[in-house]
Amino acid sequence: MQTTLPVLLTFIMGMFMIIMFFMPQLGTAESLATRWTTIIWGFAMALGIDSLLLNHFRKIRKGGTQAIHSMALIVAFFVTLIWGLYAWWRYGNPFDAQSSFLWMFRYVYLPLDATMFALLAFFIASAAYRAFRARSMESTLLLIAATIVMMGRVPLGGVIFVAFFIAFMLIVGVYFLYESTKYIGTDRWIRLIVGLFFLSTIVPLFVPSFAKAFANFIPGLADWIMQVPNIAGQRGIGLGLILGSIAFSLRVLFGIERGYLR
Amino acid sequence: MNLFLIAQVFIIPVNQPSVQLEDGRVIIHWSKVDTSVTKYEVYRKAEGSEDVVKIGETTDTILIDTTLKPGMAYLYMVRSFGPDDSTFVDSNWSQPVALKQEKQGEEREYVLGIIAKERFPVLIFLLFFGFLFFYYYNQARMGKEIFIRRLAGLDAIDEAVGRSTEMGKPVVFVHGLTSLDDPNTISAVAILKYIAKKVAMYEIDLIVPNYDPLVLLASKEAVKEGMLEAGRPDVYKEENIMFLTTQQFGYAAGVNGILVREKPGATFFMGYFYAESLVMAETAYTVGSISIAGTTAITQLPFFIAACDYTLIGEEMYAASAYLSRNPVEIGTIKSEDVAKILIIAAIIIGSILATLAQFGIAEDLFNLYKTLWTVTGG
Amino acid sequence: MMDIIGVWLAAFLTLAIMSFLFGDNPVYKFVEHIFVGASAAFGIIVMFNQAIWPYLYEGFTTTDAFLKITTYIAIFIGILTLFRLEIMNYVAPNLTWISRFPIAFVTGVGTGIGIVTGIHGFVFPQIVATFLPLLEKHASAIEIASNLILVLGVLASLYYFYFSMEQRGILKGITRLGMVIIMITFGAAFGYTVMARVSLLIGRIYFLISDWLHLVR
Amino acid sequence: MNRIWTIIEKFGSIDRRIIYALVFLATAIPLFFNVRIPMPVSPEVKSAYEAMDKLKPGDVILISTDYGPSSAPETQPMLEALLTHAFRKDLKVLLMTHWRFEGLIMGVEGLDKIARKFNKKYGEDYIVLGYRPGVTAVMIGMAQDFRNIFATDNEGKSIESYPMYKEIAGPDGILNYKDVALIIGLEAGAIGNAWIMIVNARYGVPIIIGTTAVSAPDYFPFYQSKQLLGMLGGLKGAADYEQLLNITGFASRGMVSQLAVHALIIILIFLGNLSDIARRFRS
Repeated sequence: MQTTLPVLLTFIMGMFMIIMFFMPQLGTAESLATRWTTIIWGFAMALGIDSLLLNHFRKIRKGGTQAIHSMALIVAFFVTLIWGLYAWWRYGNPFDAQSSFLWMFRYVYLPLDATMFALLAFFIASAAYRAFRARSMESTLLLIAATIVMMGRVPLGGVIFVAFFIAFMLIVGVYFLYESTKYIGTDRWIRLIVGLFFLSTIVPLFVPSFAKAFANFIPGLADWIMQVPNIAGQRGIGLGLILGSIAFSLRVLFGIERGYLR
Repeated sequence: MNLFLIAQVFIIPVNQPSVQLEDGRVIIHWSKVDTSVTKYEVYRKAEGSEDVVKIGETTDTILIDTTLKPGMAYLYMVRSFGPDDSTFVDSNWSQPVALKQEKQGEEREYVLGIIAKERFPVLIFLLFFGFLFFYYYNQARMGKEIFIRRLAGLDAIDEAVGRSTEMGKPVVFVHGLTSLDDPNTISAVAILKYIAKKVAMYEIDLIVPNYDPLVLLASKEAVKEGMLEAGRPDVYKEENIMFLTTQQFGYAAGVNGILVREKPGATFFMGYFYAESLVMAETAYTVGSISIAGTTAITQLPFFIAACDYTLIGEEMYAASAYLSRNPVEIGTIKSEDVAKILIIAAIIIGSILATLAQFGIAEDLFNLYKTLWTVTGG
Repeated sequence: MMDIIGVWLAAFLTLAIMSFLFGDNPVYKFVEHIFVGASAAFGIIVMFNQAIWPYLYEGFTTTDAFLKITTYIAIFIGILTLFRLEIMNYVAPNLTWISRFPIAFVTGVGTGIGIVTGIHGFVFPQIVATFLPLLEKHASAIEIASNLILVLGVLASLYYFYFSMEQRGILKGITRLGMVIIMITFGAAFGYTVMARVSLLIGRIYFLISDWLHLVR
Repeated sequence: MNRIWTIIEKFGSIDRRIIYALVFLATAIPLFFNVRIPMPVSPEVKSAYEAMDKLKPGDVILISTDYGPSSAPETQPMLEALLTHAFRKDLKVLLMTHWRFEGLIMGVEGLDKIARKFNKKYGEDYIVLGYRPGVTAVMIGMAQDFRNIFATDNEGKSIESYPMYKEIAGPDGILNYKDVALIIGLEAGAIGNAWIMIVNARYGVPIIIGTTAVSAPDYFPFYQSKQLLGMLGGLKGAADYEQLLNITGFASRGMVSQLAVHALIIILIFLGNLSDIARRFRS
């Protein structure tokens, strides 16, 4: 009973929403769903506060330096809550233009939120440095697509891209030529040819008009990647995951999948 | 005659008139805003056209238009005249009304009397998918084995929990930001239960910071039940399934704090993530944890792929709970997704071929017909 | 005056969060706890102010009977969540299972609506959008190639998720093509985001050197 | 030679803290200098500039700041550049928002800053109308009379009480869209659509949109169909506008930071791959 009844409720609600969707004359199913979930969410918030505060009261009781931090958390929670409620009562709306709650929003909440968000600029650099290594075909494609799009979006990006293209080909080419001196016979010839191939790719770039055309080509290429392969990939993944979500949702509605509940 | 010209504004114009369709007539109604008005004239135009027709004048604030053509949408406007007959001012155009419409003002047709016509293709698709679903469900129940290829990300879960045990470190499970009404989160809770079972066997801590109170509720239930099923209800610690905050970056800050202080051996990111994904995944990397991510958020997948050891991409996330359960009946239903995929592929190939032929003037009608079959309208 | 205090406070908080980059430290830990506490309360205020209270108010005052009834149903289901409060573990431990009803309710509503809106809003429009001509009379070579790559890319990346078959031979080739398209997608999405993230950092640093230190104006 | 390769191999394991420091410096240093990368101005920004430039002193522009702090790094420079242009030309500015409190904070901040620079006075050269709920209802209500919606300004005073009101309201004493020469919508979301589809389509007021790089593609079709006189997209759009005004503002310097960080990331990727190659060849 402790499982069957909830599963039955899931089934009934799911079917109700599906029927409502096909009979829009009854009302908008989506807005009803949002309304319901939001109100229930409001009550469930009591559990959230319960969990957060009790956890930190426990930590305060344990003592140590953690107690200070937990105390700060609880004080911050109540100061914000009471301030917000007071402003709501005093100005009719906590976010009224005159409301003092905006001070707290502007000078406490906003810098914290924005700085946490801004940390992404650092992490994106370190993640790119670590992950974009040409170790397999997959990671090479990831690397190439990312660098082209990245450089296609800033002024002079194409020029920088060309500069690094030349530097990379030069280093690899010279390395092969150097290696070839250590070998004899076919091994030497292979390395010599490979080295010369890499070097030859940069020769046309010494013609200024060609180098310029190549640099100007990068932003267009970046746009093309965003509009063609990127859209194709997103659409393919998207279609697959909707099908997956339908099958998963049917498993949930018919009680075949109960892992989330029991 | 330019209707938008206002000679002298001594009168306050009528607001937008309200229009109502009743028995094939339109009732145009407006409220009196200026007492100095001597008469009103009502004008009409068809939607998308600029031909304005005067349909009558009155001193009242209501007028009935009986000269409508079905299938056309009309807009109405009221011109108020001042005392000297040459001073007038126009209202805004009304909402469009069309003869076929119902009272609510939306055009609607029905199939079988009750099902909205524009949504009927969705019903066909759903019934078809439902048929496939139950067909393979029954096949699996009757003992037909259905093959599922290996999913590296899911096999790695056991490995990650195992490694965490060897190192004597806790396991952290991070939820995404959507609530329990998102199938992605429901799937994540099912995965959480599987992890709870594994963790209970090895007696290490499982820490679950939460963003959404409803997910908190489900997580408590799932972890408790998982540990009960593993025969170790004593391992369950209520305080480890904790709530943090409902704000995106506050949550990320809290999770980062947990990651750097608990130094988990394995971290799982499961659910629907937004920009905070990389903040947390990079932190997990820096503390030396194995991290496994799973999300259907296409925009965040690149960051998980860059920062995590294993990533469940899109649909794999939904197959996860069936795959992990090793229950042949659940696995069987995955086959229905695959068959639907083949059908969509076929539909796109046919569509493209028809589109190509239509370019060269061959069977254009067929292409248009085929296209309408797949078009659902009405938001 | 309040603004000057505010700017200094904001600068302190900004630097405290940034200090996390160089490892955990007591200042970050302290600010992180404040952030979690304050944002939890902030979230409650925002959510109640902008969504829950308007919904409840509308539900109580409306003359629409259906809306009224559904509001009361939601409130009733909402109250059931309270059976999972920690105090219930002591008061009524064998009733905590009642809190499964709200879980079941929300899951049912969410999956039900998700199934139909997914088909309606994504599957059909995206399929129609892929009906592209593979050859055109007056198109350039690039346009034709783009259409071909788009159609094949969608098919291959969808096929990549075909689970119930071992991929061999030509099928393995298609899966491989799917992987190529997916990787380009991810690479492009990564590269595309860098600029927006750097903009955010510029915003923060500009706050520090301009609003706070007045080094630049 | 071997020693060189050993050094190159080390490029593959640069400590993340060094990377963080480099990112910080690459972002911060350009902000201190008045440098600008000359770049071709996008045509849509140029037409926005020309639309503003055509206005005569005393003409009224209505700016709607419909964005919050999270998109401010991109949209705030647009606001500042457009206001600079407006005050240079002695236009009268009305500011409003559809975004509750965030939009107001950002709008007032930008307006105060630029007005101070040009010595403009509140009530004489600009008025902050503030926020009212109900996006389309507000827009439609304003068509008749701004006082229907904004009877009082952001500070709670009647808008008629300001000397600027009489100047801009014209002989009929009613302020509505007919008195507005140009609307500028700075948008982080979809409210710009309502400005275009309601106010431009119904009342014929010309519109310029400034938006984040992410939303720019959504508005571009309106520019192509001439429903927008011009548009500014992302930091690049703001930098273009600054270039046309010949000032080196936040956006221009920001573009240098962008370039520096992008270049840094590509250098890092380059070094990482170089070290990988070195390792593979040696083993």
